[in-house]
Amino acid sequence: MVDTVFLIISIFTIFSSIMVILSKKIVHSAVYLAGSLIGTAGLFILLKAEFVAWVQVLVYVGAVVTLILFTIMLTGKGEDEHAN
Amino acid sequence: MSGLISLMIIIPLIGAILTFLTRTRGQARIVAILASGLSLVLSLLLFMRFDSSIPTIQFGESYVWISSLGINLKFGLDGIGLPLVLLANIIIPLTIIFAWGETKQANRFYGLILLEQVGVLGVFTSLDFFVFYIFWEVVLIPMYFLISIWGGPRKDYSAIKFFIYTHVASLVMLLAIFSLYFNALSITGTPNFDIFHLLKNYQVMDGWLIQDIITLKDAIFLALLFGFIVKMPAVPFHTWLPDAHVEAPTAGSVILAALLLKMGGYGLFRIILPILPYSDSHGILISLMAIIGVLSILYGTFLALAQRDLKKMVAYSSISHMGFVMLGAAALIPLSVSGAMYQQFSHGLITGILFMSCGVIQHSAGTRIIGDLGGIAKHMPRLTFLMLAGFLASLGLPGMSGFIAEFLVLVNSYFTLPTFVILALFGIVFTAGYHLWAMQRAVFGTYNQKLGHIHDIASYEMVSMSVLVLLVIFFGLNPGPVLNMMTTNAEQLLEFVVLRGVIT
Amino acid sequence: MFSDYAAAIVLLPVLAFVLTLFLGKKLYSGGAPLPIAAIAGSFIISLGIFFEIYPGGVVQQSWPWFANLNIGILIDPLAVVMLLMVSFVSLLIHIYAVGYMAHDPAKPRYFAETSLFTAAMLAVVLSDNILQFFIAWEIVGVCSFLLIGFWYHKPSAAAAAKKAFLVTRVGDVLFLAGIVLLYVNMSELIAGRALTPESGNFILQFKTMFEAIPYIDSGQLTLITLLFFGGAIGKSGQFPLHGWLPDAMEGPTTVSALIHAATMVTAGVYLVARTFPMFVATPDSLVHGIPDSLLVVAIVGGFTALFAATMGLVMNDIKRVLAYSTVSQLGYMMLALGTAGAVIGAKAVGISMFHLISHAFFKALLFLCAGSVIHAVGTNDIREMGGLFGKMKITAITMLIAALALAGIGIPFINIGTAGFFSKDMIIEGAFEYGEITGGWGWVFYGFAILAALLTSIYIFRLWFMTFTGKPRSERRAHESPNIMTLPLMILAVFALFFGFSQSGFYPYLETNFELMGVEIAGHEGEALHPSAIIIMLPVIVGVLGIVISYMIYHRRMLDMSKIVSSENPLYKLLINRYYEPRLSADIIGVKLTHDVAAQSGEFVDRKIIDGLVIDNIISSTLFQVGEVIRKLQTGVVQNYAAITLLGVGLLILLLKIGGM
Amino acid sequence: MSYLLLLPELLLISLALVIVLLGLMISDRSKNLLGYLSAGGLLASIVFILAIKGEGSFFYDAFVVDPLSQIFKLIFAVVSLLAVIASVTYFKGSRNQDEYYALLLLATVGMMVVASANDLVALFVGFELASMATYVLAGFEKRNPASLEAALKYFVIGSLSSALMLFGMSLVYGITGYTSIPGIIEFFTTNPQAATGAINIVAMLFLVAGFAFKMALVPFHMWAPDTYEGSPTVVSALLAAGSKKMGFVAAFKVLVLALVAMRADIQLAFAVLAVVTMTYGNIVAISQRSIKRMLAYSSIAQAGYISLAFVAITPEMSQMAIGGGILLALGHALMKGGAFIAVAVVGYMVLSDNRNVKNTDDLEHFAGLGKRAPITAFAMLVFLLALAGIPPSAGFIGKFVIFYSITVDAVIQASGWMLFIVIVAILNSALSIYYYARVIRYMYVLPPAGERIKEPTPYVVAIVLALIGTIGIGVYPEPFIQMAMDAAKVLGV
Amino acid sequence: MADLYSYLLVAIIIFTIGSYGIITQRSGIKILMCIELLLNAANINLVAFSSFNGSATGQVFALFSIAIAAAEAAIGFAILIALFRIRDTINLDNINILRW
Repeated sequence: MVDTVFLIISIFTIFSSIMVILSKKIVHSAVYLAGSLIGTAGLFILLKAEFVAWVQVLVYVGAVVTLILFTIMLTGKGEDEHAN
Repeated sequence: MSGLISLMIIIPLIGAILTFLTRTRGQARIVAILASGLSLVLSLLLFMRFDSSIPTIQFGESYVWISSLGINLKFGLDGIGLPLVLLANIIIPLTIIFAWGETKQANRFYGLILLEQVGVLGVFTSLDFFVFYIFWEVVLIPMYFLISIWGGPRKDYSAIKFFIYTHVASLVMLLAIFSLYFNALSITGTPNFDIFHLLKNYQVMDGWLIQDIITLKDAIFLALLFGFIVKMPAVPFHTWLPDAHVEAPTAGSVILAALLLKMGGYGLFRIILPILPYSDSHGILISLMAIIGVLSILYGTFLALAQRDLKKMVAYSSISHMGFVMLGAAALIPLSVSGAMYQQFSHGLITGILFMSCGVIQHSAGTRIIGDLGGIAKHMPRLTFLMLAGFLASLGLPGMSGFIAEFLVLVNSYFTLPTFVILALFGIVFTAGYHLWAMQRAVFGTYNQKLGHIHDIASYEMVSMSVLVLLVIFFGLNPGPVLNMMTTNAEQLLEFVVLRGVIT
Repeated sequence: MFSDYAAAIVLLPVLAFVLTLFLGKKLYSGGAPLPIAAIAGSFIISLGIFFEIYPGGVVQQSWPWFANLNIGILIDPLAVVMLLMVSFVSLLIHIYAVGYMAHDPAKPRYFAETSLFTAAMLAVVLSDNILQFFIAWEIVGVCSFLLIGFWYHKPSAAAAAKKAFLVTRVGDVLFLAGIVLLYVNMSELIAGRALTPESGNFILQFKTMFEAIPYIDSGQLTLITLLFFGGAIGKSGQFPLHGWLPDAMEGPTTVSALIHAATMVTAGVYLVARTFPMFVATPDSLVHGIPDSLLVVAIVGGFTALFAATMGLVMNDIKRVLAYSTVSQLGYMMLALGTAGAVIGAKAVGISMFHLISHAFFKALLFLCAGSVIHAVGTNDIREMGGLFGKMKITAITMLIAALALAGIGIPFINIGTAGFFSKDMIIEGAFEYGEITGGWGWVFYGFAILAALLTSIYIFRLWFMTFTGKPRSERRAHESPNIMTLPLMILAVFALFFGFSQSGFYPYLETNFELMGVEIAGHEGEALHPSAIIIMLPVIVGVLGIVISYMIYHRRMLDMSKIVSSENPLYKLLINRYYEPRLSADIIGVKLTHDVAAQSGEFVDRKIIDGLVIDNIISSTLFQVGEVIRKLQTGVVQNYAAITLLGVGLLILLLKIGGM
Repeated sequence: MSYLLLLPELLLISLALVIVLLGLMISDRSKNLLGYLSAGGLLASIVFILAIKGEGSFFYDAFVVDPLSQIFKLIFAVVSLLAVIASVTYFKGSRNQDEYYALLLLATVGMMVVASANDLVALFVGFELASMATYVLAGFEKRNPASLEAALKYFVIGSLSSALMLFGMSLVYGITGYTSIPGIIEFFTTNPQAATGAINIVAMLFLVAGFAFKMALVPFHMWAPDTYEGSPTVVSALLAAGSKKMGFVAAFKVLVLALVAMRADIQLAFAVLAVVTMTYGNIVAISQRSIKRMLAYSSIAQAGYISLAFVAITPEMSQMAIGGGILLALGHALMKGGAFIAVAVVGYMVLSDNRNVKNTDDLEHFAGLGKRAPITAFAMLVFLLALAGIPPSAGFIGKFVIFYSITVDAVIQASGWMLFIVIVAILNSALSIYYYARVIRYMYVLPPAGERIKEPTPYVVAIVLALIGTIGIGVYPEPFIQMAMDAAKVLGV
Repeated sequence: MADLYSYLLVAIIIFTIGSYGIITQRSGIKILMCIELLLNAANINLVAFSSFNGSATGQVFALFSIAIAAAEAAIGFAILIALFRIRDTINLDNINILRW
């Protein structure tokens, strides 16, 4: 059971991480990063480190990803550039 | 009595600082000449009170400096150091007088010359290896400036080449100092950088630096030797010298040739000879030294023959003359060693005249290329006289100090190094050759009208050159006082050589 | 009394040198009176000493100098006659120079230098040790250098001065090597207690040297003496180091007279005479009964006597002729030491010295006369002279006397003749006896001597006839020289004529020389030879024959010389080009071999290989280029930086894997 | 266990906060006062560091005060002091001075924390505190693209290194179960076989990467030239002279102490790093025309010399070498700090000549500096010579001790490759003269490009302080050698 | 399956991905994201070790690390924005006025 869950979460995390790099649109990257971080939080829960997991979600997903989105917005040309 | 030596070093240092602070040329040179002259007076005082019959250190003084490493400010004089101290104190004031007319940044110029004096005096008097090394390095900086500020067209290249070459050599020497120090430390358990202490403990060192290739003793010996022969300089580490000389201002050249090169020779006597008999392969090392010496004599001579630039020729002649120092030291006969020491002293005086002559010619005629000169004797009779005296002294004319030295070296080296002496004798013929050839083409012959009207030597230049000529003759006729103290020390140095059976 | 002031013999001229040098300009005639007075003083002291010690006395004074060396004075018969000759001739030449140099602006320099020269020469003569001898010998050489180059603005003079110094320097270095070798042998003997010199004697003193002769290894002794002789060859212009002497004629004529005829060039002979006991003591490995070194001396001397005479025949420069004559006569002196020395031992020194001194008189006279002529006509070329007899009677007559002396004219058996007659006769006789004793090839020296005597006579009278007789060959006006110049001529002429009569006192006096120092020289005593009359006559006969030949050719013009004197004639070409010696020594050895080959290749190694290849190319350029390349790694793009950082970690891991984990 | 020992850090932290608060209250004009305030604070903390004797550990042993930490704190405080004094002129009139000084003080505190850290967590926190503050400082000239670019590069490579370091720390933690340094040592000494695992190497190297980033060892140096060049000059001084040493103190603490068992291999790694670093730094420095960039490469080369301290093996020499390393670090802080400030003076001079000059640190502006700004030029001369290792100077003493210990170590072990390293170091030392001398030539040989200027007093004060330190350590090194040796002794090799 | 090594493997994979991203990406924002991934990987390690070693230190460390990473991200993005203002790009390939 734990193994299966671990497998699913890790595959999700790794996939998200890969997609952070591979996504054409930078906003998608940000979303995938959030996914990866959430996946990591899942792993933390599996490791019985619930508090760390919560902090991870709050700080990373709540603050950092927001920050990223904010930056993307401010540097609006970022996406177009990537399309080049 | 104690304290005189440090006073003698400090006075030029203070003088240098004051000189840097002066505003006008007049003040600068007055301060400079006073400071260096005072130092000269002190060294004369030392000279008179010196007892040349005993080989031990006299006027010793010692102050604690870095106690955790066993470093003391230890000074003293014996027959090896005192003549060179005297030489330094003679050359520096004369150089200042010679450069009395310097107009470019005069205060810095004189200040740097005084700093040079500080460094050189420090090297010749310090008995602590660390202090010795510091002075050894300190000497480089004023000379770098003298070359690079007041030098000729390629001064940058030359100055940096001089600096790096000699610095590498000093650093290699530093490695050897480290090993000596550590060796002494591990034997006695107390840290001490005293030169004699370190050299004494060299005797009981052993082990390999690289297994079955080179022993520790030999490696240390070679590293020290390298440090000194680059400074002397000996072939094949000599190429910095002609470049430095060609570009250096006259005062710089004089100091470089008369004093800085002597540091290398001083190292041979102070440091190399005491440990030579204890090195593991002293036979080979002695031959090596002799080969380097003779090679320098011959190679320097031949290159001097090839030169078109008068000053460069003189520079190569220095290499050749310093070869005698090496040869004399390698022969390990008391009188050959003292002859080598005397060669140092004498060459210091003679080369001063030579470089000053080059400087005057450059100054008046605007060129030093032998082919572009010609017949300048017509307009510069006084210079010609002094220059001729210098050239004759340089080619070893008897009656002048150079002959005494070379004679002693040749005669006494023959006991142990006959082949090398015969080779060196060949050099003497060619030495006369290039000197006279240069004189003939540059000074004599028909006057080269392209030079326009040229002035004879200035009075202050003549004063310093004349003094040097007189000294060269004086020490050529009366070598006794200086030579005796050298011999006393040379005999003591070589007691060990005989004891160890290095030579019979 | 005079001997207490022996040092003043040298010091007076030194003082005169210093004073003249610095004050000369302000004094009469460039300060000439100073050296004249000083040298007169030296002469008087020498004379005083001569009378004090004659016969059989020696003055010896010695002071420690440095190490185990000393400076000192040794005035023995050998030295005292030299002293007298040097100071006397020098004095006369100085007086003559007042007139001769009257119009030269650099008079003070001239007199200072000649005065220093005289001092040094006197110092050579009275040295009591070989080192001091060498020192003074070198200073003499320097003065010669300075005086040859007196008119330094003439390139030829400057070149000649250099050549003179360098060529003699070659000899000097050999001499020095000899001293080195001697010193080494001596100190080993002393260290090995084989030799215990009297207390107060120093290692290089002649006395100690002679004491050591029996102990020195014979091979070493030969080597030492030959090296000494090398010095003598250089100084005395013997073959093959003779080339500088004719060139040295670039100096003022007085200089030629003083240095290159009468005094300095004889120093080489004096050196051999001084160390004669050593030469005699060398082993006779080559020819039985003949010491090796003396054999060499004889060969060199004999050959030079003839060799130089051949060149004297064709020279057109009046002074050059005299120069070759000097070389030739010096060869005679050497020949005397070499041949007679082997036969009659110490007496040979007397024979040689006698010729040396008489030569000094007549050769100085010849030069001074030549100077007088040159002074008058303003050229050196005898082809442009002629018919001067009427205009310059004193010069012509004194020169004739000198020429007769050089040719050795006299009347045998009744012993009347010029100085050269007596002195040269003895040498030729010595060579004859040598031939008698050795037989076979030993006669060659006699042949050399006779042949050279013939040539001598020819060339000197060629000179005289071309100069003074016939029609003037140029438009130059000539007049007799002032009294101050003719006076020394006349004094010297007197000596050239009558000095020979002093031989009866001279030989015995000098014979005692080495006995006074306690040195025994074995000679072939007892075998009194009685050469036949023809042998005794022969030198005079060839002398007269030479005069006749010259008279025929150059005065009567009985022979058309134009065929012979042409560049078509290979022999003439060889002679006029001086056997191509100048080209060989200057161009090939001086420039090509040393400067072009040796020096330039050294320069190449230095600049191109050590500096160029190693320092500039390999070290500097490589470093700078590497620097330029690797700084490009710093692309400025941060991703690359990150890549390198990560790569670095990877490399480190690899390194540690290799490093032994 | 006196909390007095924490006074230096506490003082600076509170001062930073006070400055932020004050900055909100006082007018832009009087913000210059904040500089003096910070200088006073730093001076006070230096006094505390020197005056308060004693050792202690705090916060569950995560934070220790011992001679090692004290000497490095001294270095950091001194460098910050120099930077602050110089900043008084450099940022004169800037509206953001309050933030600047606060950040600078915080960066100093961060470095001090690293110096005192006895636990990986504390170490990491200190590192990040200092790093983050300096990221901002590097980009403090917001209008200057170079400054921002410098900050960005510093940030990216810095974060990467932090991540590497953190990863390494996590592995160490995983292997040993400890984050406290004594705990880690104990683990390795009791389980020597554990120390030789492959994972260990990876862990160590990741740690090394993190430290080496700060030390600017090749190949972790890439950011340094760009950042030093682009940052405000005073910040470059802080980075080169101060924060670089943070890497060293961390490395001394962790690598020397914790990895006793695997030192032989780390030693090789460091030997290679040291040699490559010094050679690279020196060779590339030769071709630079920007003085700041040249100083950056010189700084890299110096880091190479200092890291020779890790090469010695025999305990005695190792301790001596580390002492020498500390000594050289101290000397380097002074000389490099001084040199950068001298560059700042030149920048000031150039801008007062002509507002529009872009590259104020170009070599050509140094022409005739000896005439234009004699004090600065002389000081720069001394700094450069000291950097080249010419006696008597701080640079010489440090090199002397390091070279001594490595040479002797090579001799003791008869180790050919160590000797080779020493010789390479020596040749490097000589090579470095080449580019230092070039600057000296510009200053003293070439003709001046303009009038003599009046050197602003704060700059002069900062430079003279550095000068006194540089020469003082050279002339009277005894107490400093003592301090350094005491500090090295703490590591108890 | 879900043992220590699996967690470490995941961490290493994420770390590798992050490293790869830093090297290859051009956008400053993406590079910053990759840095977050790296830190995240380290955190996984810490927590995993903490859990399997049975000591809480790792978790504490992870908490510190998370906080610091967030702060660092804030600074990073601030620098990016400032840079964008004057350079008008966040393509780091173009940010290379400082080089050589």
